[in-house]
Amino acid sequence: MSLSETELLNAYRRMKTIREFEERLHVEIQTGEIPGFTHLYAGQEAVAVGICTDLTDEDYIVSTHRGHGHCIAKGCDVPGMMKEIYGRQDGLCHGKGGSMHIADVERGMLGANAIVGGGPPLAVGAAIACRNRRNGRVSVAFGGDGSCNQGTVFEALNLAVVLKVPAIFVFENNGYSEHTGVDYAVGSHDIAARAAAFGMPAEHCDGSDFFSVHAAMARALAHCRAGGGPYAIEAHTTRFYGHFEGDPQLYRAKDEVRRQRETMDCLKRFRAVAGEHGIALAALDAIDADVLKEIDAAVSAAKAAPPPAESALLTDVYVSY
Amino acid sequence: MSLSETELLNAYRRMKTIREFEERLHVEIQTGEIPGFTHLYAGQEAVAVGICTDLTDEDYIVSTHRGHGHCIAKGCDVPGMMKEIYGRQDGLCHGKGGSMHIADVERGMLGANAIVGGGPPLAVGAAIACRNRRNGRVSVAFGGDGSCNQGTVFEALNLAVVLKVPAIFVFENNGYSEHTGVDYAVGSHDIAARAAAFGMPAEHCDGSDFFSVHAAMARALAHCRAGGGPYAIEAHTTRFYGHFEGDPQLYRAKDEVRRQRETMDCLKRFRAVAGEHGIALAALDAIDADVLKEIDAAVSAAKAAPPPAESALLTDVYVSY
Amino acid sequence: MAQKSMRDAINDALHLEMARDPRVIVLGEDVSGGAGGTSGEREASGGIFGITKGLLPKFGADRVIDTPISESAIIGAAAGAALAGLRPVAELMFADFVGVSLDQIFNQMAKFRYMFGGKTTCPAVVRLAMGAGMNMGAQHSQTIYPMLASVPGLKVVIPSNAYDAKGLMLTALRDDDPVMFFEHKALYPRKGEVPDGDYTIPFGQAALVREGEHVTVVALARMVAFAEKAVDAVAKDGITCDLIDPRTVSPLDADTILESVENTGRLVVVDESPPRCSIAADIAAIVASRGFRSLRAPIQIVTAPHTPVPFARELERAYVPSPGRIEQAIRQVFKE
Amino acid sequence: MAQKSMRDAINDALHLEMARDPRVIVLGEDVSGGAGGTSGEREASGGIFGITKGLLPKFGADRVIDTPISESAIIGAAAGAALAGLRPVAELMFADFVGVSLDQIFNQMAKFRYMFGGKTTCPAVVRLAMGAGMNMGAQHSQTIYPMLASVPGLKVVIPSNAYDAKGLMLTALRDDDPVMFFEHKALYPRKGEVPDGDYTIPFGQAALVREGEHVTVVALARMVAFAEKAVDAVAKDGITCDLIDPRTVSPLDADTILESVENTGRLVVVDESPPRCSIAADIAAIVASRGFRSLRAPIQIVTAPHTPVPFARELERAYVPSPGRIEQAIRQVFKE
Ligand SMILES: Cc1ncc(C[n+]2csc(CCOP(=O)(O)OP(=O)(O)O)c2C)c(N)n1
Ligand SMILES: Cc1ncc(C[n+]2csc(CCOP(=O)(O)OP(=O)(O)O)c2C)c(N)n1
Ligand SMILES: [Mg+2]
Ligand SMILES: [Mg+2]
Repeated sequence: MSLSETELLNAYRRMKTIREFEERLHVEIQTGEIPGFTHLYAGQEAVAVGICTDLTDEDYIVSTHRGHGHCIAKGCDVPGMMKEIYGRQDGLCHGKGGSMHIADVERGMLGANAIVGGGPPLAVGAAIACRNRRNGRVSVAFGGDGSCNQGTVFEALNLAVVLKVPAIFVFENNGYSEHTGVDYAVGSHDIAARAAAFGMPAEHCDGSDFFSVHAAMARALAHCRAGGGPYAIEAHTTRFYGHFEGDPQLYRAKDEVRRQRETMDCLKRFRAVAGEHGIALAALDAIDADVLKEIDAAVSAAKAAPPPAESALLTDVYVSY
Repeated sequence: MSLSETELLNAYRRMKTIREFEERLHVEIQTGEIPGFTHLYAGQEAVAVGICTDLTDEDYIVSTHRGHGHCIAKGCDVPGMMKEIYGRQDGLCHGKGGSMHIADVERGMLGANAIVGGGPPLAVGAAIACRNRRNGRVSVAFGGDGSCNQGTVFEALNLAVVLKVPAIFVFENNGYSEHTGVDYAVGSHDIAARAAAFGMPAEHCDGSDFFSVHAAMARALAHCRAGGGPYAIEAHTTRFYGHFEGDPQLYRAKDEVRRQRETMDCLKRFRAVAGEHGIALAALDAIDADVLKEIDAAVSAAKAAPPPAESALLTDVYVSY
Repeated sequence: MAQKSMRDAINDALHLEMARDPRVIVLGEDVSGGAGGTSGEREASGGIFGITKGLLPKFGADRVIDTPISESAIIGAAAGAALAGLRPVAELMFADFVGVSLDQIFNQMAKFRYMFGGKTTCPAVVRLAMGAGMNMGAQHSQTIYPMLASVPGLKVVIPSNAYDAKGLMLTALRDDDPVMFFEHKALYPRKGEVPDGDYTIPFGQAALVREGEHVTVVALARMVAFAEKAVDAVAKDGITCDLIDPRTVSPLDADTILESVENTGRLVVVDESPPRCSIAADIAAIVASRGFRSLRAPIQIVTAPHTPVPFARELERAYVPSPGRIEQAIRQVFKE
Repeated sequence: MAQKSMRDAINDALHLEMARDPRVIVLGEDVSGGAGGTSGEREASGGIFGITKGLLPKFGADRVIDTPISESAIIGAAAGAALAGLRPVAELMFADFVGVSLDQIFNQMAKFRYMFGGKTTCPAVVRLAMGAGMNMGAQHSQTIYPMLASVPGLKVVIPSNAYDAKGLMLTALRDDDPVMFFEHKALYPRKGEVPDGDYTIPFGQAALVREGEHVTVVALARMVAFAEKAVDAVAKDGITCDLIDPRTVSPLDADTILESVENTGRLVVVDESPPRCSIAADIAAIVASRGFRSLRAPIQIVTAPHTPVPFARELERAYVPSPGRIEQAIRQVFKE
């Protein structure tokens, strides 16, 4: 399924939006104004956007502790996200969720998740809903290379095969689970092959290349929509920052990130092939400028926004009680 | 590793003991004297005994809800087991455990387990102890075809590979998980292959054939003792009775068990090849007679044994409190 | 009215609501049974306790879903399906299996609405068969509900009889919050009058099972019938009791308990759980803080001991609070 | 004596005991950190909170074991290793992860000894970092200990300061029962006097943090320092309090609490958990049943509300019981 110029520009815009969102958070976090701890998605943008480009609001995704990219790729309101991360009344979750719990059910975004492995079972449930509705929609579970060792994830893989539901498991292999390398923690050294052994098609893709991810996702979507059951994608990628902000990254070779910023930057790689896809670099430059302004505005708005009223502590625990 | 005549006779004796233990329980349960519910191992004896024949008291096993066979194969005291199942003071667990919690740590038998999937993580822990002692001992986790869909089991498989510990995962595929067929519940239809994808050698064996199981276990032991890390064995077998006593087995074809009792009875199959291994049938007949007497005696003793004193309710919750 | 077992009463409620609301689905291990079997019988059990019998033939495999042994995925799938607009009923088979699924219950379904700022609902029901009395041993006999009652965001329902079970289940199925529905295994065969039709019992409304003047007795699930025996026994000596069955412990109808204690001045709380951080302790604490001035005697707490559930008949019998122990507690509190 | 943070105090205890007893092993995610990394640094973190720092270089990879994210397997491996004669310390990183490992805690390690008729021990320690106050959101801020205190077979330790943490950890490491060791994240950096050498603090012995006449205040973990503030504030108005820190809640030193209430007649229980089935409720229930005659006023229970832990600074601050709320409760109970 090849994309139109508008679609490609939109995809680039989303990747750039994620990047700037995260780069800016990296700076703003130093000011101490942002509560809690934050996991930045910078470096992995092509995965979120490659996966979500062909999804609609009726398709579902479940996300992780490193969820900003997935949210933006799925169409969540960016200023609302920023306010949420600042813990503001008007944040997407009214300040009750924070970075690790952003959700937007109307956009089919069923929540970031601070429990590693918490999401994939949820995605299978949403996939049951899709299957039963027979509307061709799918449910995507994002997860990291570390998450894929959690029992809940294996259960979800098997259950999705047994129920033959349209669930797509996306494993973002960024090389690390906190401070531990993937080749230590994943005994088989091959996440996709392990998923395949559960009885579903699984493939590797280049997570720094939007086109590689998008092509894999197109195959996954076709498989799911044909009623073939679940599909798995392992996207090889990297994170440009530490596990969370403040991580000194002693486990990482000194110049690793610098090198990766050169060779594995999905924005640079998109630009490198933009011409082949009929995209003028000037159009991308314009997007870059736009996005910078948007993020600036989002940060300013978040800083100026009021915190939740103390009374909000007690509301929305239940619908009724 | 070929076995001596004595070893073979011992193996047969253990299989026969398990069979008679279970056949007799099947009868005694009808009397209502045995508390709780009981899962019989009859039909699967070659697995327990094939696996445990070369193990010592310093090797560990963890078992399941269907644990009588594993206990007997590992050398637990048979009259003590029978008393435990009757809930008697002198039972192996003083009547506090029952059928699903028989344990004998001195025999390296770390417990039956009423939680499906509860055992394999424990086995990895015992395997860490073996690895650290560098004494060539191993830790075996028994589990059913149904258990292998539990997240805890997958976690244990991966962790054993990562830590390269001498853990042997034995999956007894008896075709059913309660009332559900294995080909429904295991999406990949191949438990061994799924284990292999975790990064360990895995093989299938004929769970009705003592020699097939024993040979697979010999390869597993050699692998573990050479420091190769974990190993998995899927043993194809059947259970001659329902999931638990009282199960009407509506999910099973009418004559399935009758046919399997003809073709998949490990005792018959052992007898059929006994000659090739230099074993006289008369020797087996003598064992049969012996075992019957032993089980008779165990049942009589259990029936006559006193229940625990009520004060035992409060003891052994803690070592000290 | 028809006499029905609690088993059939719950089954009734599931049938009624699945017919009424196409969003209701049921999932769990062997909820129909027979998938992948060799007999061709597609409903081979209808649940290990028969609670979901007849649902598969009536509502089909899209809505009555047999699963592998994967409790985290079962509960998680229910939670995810609920977020996606369905109304799932997940069966945990034994409440003890909360151990292999707790995260999806307490970190996921319980917290979505709050974490997401009130922007979603998670209308899932989890059914948990609980309780001692059948010699099922330490890992198949627990009550567990204190753990879940402690979790903000969950509702916790604990019926004591067939009539309530049906009405509470219909309420649960129509409730927009996640509901933990505890079914005491020993009560499944117990019969009571149960209308065939549709009726609901609101959450947070205790039932006054007996009315009296001298002592307030609060009991749950199987303990209600035991407490009835005790209350009837002491009545012969002129000691009369309010016997209150909270029916749901989250929300808890504290007002009914407090009002009763205002009249009686004396409280006995009966609970099959071990004592620590139990519902019994919880209710005692509420009364000791909000109803202290009414109290005229020490609160009597009758629970199982602080031990796992033992296997042997004699030990399990001693473990479960008995009518005799309840009676003794009533007499004691009355004397003081 | 040296001033040490609670973080260093616990680290001290682990160092001492691992040197003394070769059976002690440590396992968990990133307990050393750096396995499979590209820097060649084998100890890249020493635990996400630094509690296990320096253990890998000193005791080697056989005994300091980094694991994948597999909490059930981590806790299960600890339980199995304990059955097999080791003395493992498993790190759960965040107490909230009890959700993905509860079975191995409450159905396995807690019950082995009882189920097996007293024939085995399971000397495992599980370390759980808990508590709100760092804006970590609903799934990384819970206290959880009520759930585990309700489980017969577990011991539950909740230190409030560096000195106690070290002494209690050494006791835990030498105890033959499974011990749940809760470490409040907000207390990690807090310093106190901590001897370098070996000392132990017995389980089931509360500490009397302040002595007074008018009110008994019981508080745990981070709430102890908050309660100290409150107690000191009311002291200015002549209201003096016994401030009791139970230090372990299973076993619980009920006697010390009951004796104090005998003198004061007034009880305030402070707990960072939500109220339902909490330790606060548990202690209130014990006093309302066994110490009722001493009580002269309603028990005041100060807890977090029945809500998940919110994210925003303002909301989380309102969630956690404050010195001000504790002070108010003391004044209230004193008035009545
Ligand atoms: C159940 C659980 N265990 C552990 C953690 C702590 N933790 C948070 S993120 C993380 C690493 C996740 O690695 P990966 O899945 O590769 O995602 P990445 O951080 O690389 O995006 C860990 C261990 C958690 N949040 N939940
Ligand atoms: C965690 C958990 N889930 C479900 C059960 C109920 N249960 C007991 S045995 C069983 C089937 C197990 O099947 P399998 O592993 O194939 O063993 P088999 O019974 O065939 O020996 C089930 C579902 C349980 N005991 N524990
Ligand atoms: Mg990663
Ligand atoms: Mg089976």
